[in-house]
Amino acid sequence: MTAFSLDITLFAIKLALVFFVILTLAAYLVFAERRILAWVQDRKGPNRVGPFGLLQPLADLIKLLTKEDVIPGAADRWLFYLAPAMAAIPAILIFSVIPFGAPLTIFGRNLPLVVADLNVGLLFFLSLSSIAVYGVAIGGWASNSKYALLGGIRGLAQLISYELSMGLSLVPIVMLSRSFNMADIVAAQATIPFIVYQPLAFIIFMLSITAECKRIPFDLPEAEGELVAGFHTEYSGMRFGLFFVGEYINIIVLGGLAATFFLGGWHGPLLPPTVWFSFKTLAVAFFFIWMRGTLPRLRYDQLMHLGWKVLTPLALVNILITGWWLALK
Amino acid sequence: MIVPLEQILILAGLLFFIGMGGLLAWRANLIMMLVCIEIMLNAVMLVFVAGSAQWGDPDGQLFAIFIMALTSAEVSLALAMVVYLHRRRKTVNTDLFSEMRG
Amino acid sequence: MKLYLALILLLPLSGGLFNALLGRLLPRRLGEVVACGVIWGAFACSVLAFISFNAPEQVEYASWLSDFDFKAPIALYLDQLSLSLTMMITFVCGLIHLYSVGYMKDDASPSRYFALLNIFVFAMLTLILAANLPLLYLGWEGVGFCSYALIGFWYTEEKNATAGRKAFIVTRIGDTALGIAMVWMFQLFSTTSITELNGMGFLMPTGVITALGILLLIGAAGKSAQLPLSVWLPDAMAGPTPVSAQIHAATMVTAGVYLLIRMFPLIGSSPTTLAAIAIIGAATAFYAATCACVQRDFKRILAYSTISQIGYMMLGVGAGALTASTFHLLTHAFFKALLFLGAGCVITALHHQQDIFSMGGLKKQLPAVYWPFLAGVLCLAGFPGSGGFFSKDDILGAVFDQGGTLYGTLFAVGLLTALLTAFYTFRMLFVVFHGEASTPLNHQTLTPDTRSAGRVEPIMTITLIPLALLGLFGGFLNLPKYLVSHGLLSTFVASIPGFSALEHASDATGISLQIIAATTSLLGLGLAWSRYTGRRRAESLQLEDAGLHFTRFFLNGWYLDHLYNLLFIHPFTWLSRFLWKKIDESTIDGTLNGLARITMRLGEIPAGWSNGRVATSLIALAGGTAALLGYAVWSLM
Amino acid sequence: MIEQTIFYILAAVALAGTLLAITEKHPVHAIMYLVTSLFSMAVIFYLLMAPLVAVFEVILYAGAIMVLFLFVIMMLDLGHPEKGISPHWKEWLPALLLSGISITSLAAIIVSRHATVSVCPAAQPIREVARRLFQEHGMAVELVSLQLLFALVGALYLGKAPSPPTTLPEKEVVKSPGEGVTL
Amino acid sequence: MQLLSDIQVIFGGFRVTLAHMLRKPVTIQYPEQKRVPYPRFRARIVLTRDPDGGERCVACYLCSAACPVDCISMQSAEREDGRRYAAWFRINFSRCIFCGLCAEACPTLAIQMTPDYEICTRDIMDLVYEKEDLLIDGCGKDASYNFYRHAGIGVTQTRGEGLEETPPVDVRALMP
Repeated sequence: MTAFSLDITLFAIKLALVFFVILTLAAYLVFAERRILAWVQDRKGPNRVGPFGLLQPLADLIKLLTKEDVIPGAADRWLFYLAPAMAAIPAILIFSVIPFGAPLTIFGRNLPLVVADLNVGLLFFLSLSSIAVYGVAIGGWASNSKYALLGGIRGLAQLISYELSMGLSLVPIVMLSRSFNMADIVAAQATIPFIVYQPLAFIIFMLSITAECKRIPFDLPEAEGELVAGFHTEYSGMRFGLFFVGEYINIIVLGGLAATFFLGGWHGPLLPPTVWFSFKTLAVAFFFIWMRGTLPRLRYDQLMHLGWKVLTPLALVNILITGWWLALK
Repeated sequence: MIVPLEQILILAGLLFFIGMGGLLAWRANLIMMLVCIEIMLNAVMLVFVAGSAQWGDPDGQLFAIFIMALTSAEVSLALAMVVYLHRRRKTVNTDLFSEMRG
Repeated sequence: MKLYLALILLLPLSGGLFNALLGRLLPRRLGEVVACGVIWGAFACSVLAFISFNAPEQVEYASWLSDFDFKAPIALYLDQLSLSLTMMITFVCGLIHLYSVGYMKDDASPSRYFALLNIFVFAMLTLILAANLPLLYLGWEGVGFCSYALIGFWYTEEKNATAGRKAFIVTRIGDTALGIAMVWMFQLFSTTSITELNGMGFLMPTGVITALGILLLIGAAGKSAQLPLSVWLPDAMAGPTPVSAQIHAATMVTAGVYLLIRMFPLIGSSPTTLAAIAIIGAATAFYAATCACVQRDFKRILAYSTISQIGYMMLGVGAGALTASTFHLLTHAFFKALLFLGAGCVITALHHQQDIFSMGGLKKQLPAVYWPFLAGVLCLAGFPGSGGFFSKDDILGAVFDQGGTLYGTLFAVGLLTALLTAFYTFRMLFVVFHGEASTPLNHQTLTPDTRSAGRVEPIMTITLIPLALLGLFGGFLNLPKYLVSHGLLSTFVASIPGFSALEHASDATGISLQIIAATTSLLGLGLAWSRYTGRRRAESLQLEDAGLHFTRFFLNGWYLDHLYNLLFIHPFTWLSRFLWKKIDESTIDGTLNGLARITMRLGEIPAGWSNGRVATSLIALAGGTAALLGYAVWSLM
Repeated sequence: MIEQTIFYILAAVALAGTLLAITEKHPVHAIMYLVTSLFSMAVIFYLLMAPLVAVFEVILYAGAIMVLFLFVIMMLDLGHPEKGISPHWKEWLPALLLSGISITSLAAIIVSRHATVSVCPAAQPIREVARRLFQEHGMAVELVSLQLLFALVGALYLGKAPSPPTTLPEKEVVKSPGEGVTL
Repeated sequence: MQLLSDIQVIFGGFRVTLAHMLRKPVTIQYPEQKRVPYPRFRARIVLTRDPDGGERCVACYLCSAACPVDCISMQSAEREDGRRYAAWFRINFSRCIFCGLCAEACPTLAIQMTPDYEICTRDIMDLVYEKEDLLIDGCGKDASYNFYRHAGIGVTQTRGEGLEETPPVDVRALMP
């Protein structure tokens, strides 16, 4: 086997593995969320299908696949088909720039544990997360229903607002690590994770990504109390499933990003790097679920107020302070 | 350079004049006019980036970035104006807004 | 050293930003602690800088403005002068901040107050530590802005807001002169660094140096409230008392003196400039002292005394006695802060009563204020042995040493001023603190919750004590030559160019001058004693309360405000009206209207094209593009 | 070789997307076509060794500007081709004519020139781009930021909802502060 | 001040949910683990018998009238001795809401509610209970109660034989 074809094979295996793990994790995150929410509410949660209910995601999948695919008569057909994919695909793509372990050496070949080692990895993440808006907006618009439209508009405004504070909260990270490359950012945290230097940026980032993946307390686009199900009201079956699984992929990916940017990536003592990375990612995901079990939903003006008048100025001040600090050093 | 500069320039020219044609044709709809202006600006950016790659000078990229920043300012203002005009007259047909004729 | 200097500046700035951004959301106490803490932190840093200081040093942090050959980096310069001033400012301002905690206890917006106060300190420190003129100017303007905002702090009252605006506008006149001087200097020497400029004075003819010196003097006069730009300072009393203390003692008004001292090696080579500085200084000192003698507002007396003392410092600079000026600047900072803070205590105790004729007999009611205040009064009056005595006498001695008719006259004026100073200072003390409590204090005691004269926060009186000690024993900083061979301050600053230029006269002259000064001071005390204590007190007070004709002249500051009104504002309004009615409306507009009519006729010809439709313009644009390109192709073939 | 092929494919996609965008009657569809075109432009930028511009093209153009268009269309409910005025075929004629002339002339000019030497310069690192941007064009950055500020203020002013009529009872007219559009 | 207390409140919320997360769930795994209802639980309706083994129901229609969802229907009949009974008695449990108003209304304590709550079925027609499905061999909650023993004058007993009934008084014997 030539070196080139070996590289290709290894890459393909890596890709397949990442795909499999991400999708499985997303499915099980749904399950985990249901279980943890149940615990918060003193319930047990789904525990019937398989041991401890572990096969529940499979059952859900089968249910979604076999459901009738309803398309509203007045819907804009092509956009209606397109929207779920546009919600889910960017989320998966973001993962391609996250390094999830220390580089391996297999058959004498160096194998970095990241799908694509872009030198503008951080910006790639920002660009893809800004694309994710389309899923919400188009989904809401194409349904041709007032609830969906309102959800879509809300989602649009919310996502582009919080994009800003998210990007700004990452600027200190770039300043500290002096690189847009994810691997460099992780390498810069070999000894001390950035959360120690940048607690404020971490808080802003966490709030912003919560708003980015439209979760409580920022779930205005799908606020079921007001808008039925928001932008995906009219979706059913596997199209709905795509939206749904997209949201959970998003949680995993953003958890991975929080781990990469602030919690030291795959660095950690004793345990193997990949285990550390998944531990940190799942810890963030757990925190999301915990937050959903705890906080009430914000009002729309509070949401905008928080984004524009609190988080964005705070992030700017944080950048200034970091600049000062770096200049003094 | 992956392809000769002329080919990129021709692509940019095509994009630019498609945008211009659209601008002329869609003169009744303000939103589409703005969209066409975006197309034209994109073509200009392509020229800048191509020049930057041709001569190995980052200034072209910088101008492309400046164009983007200016465009975002222009679009935000223009769309605010669209909202304003729509609120006043319930239409976005530019031909109906001609009170300022000489 | 780099770190200490950066912290000295950044701590107050971050404190100010903290209070400005988060102050309203956090507990009041936290904001106060942060505001005071950063100033004391800056003081600690300056002490550390003092300990590790061995030679003047310039540190550069970042580039700020740089274009072609113009460069103004963010660079700080630390020498003995800026170091001693930095220590004084951070210390005095730290005390003022602590005092403010008590004084502003019941104010509704403490975060705005403390944010501005912190930024004020930051701006002043920038001014002091700047290594180049643009950065100095930044601090200069920052000081101006903060003083504007703080003087008009209680802006809901029209009077206060007007006072703030007045301070801002009057100081702008000086700032303009400074700006012109700065640009001119860059044009002449193509550098903005202060040290470089100071070494380049010999390159230019004396006339240019004189002009530069005069411009700088105008700038300094604006900021330091010297004649003729002194009118803003008495009105600046509208702000809270700690702000007045900060403006008068530590920060703003000394900026002008500092500027002149800093640029002395450049401008000192022109005797004309020096004479101008000395004359302005002496005239201001005398003018303000006369005004202070008849004022009846507690804070206005102190304000005029500040103008007067700054005049002394200017006089010292004019006489080339930089060490003496710096010395007086330092002692003045201590005792003036003390006096203002003491006055603030009195005013608080009397529920914001500022008229001294409504006070009296406070000695028994407020002993914790009286004794430190007495120390301040002794210093201000130049009572023998106090800090103010030595520093003021240093200046007078230096003026006397210059000799000649001009400086001889100035010395006489200075001496007369010293007499007046002693008089009005003790007048203030006796009227406020001595006498019987039966003088119209009654209406304050009406409030049931106050036993006698209201309560003063302990933190306010405690802060007076260190200041009183420093004021009283400040003389040890630089004892005269006949007592010790080298004063501490003289030795410390001796290596700065310009400071050691002066050779003092003999010890005998020095001692005799001291004796004269002491006599003057005691004479003033005696005058005040005979007039405002004992039997004649009631009589004098009644007389002054009624208002004599000649006192009204002094009371209104020699009608300087009216003079400005007459000289500038009336002609300006008249000229504006003339230009508006006659020139603009009839001449220019008439011509323009005629032109416009013609243009309109002409314009109607192609008007059909501009039908206001966007599409038409677009078609024209695209058509033009196509035509241009087509022409290019045609010419190619 | 591969890159060249990719470039031609991308150019074709960009052209097709743009053409469809301007001929589409439906604004939302037009914007989706344009976003496709912008994506291929972004990849072209990436191939031209300008990763920063490529990424900003996606973040700013596709992610912010086009989203803003979408937002306005959705909010003002302009997405009805049957209501909106789409151009009559006669209106395409002058556009086609003028664009045609221009394109042909431009192509003629470009082709008639001698082919420039196709050098292959090294890619500029982002650090270098940033250094150029902030050190040599600092003033331009300041100007652009000022312009953005003005645009912000202007948009805020224009977008401000007109003050509600006074006849409404007070509870109904309470609007969330600082928000132009109540959703 | 506001900010600090807000933060404190939010963290308080997180603390509470974490505490609940670690608490034992209160869920009952139903089909395997049955809940024991209280004796007076209001579930399936039954018709009881009096202590003598006779039907208590006298087909008075009061339950039918009281039923808010009209799920009770019957046909009254009369034995030769005048005692009334229901010829047929039907409760449609697919409509019943277990409100208990019928049991409240019943004067003879015939209709009663039991804790038997598991009445699921695949065929909805199985939920229509006839009299034979409803009637149980027992007295239910008030075991000793027999309506006719109290009120059955002329039907099951003659005057003066009823419980808590004083014998009739001959008014003519009351003459002074």
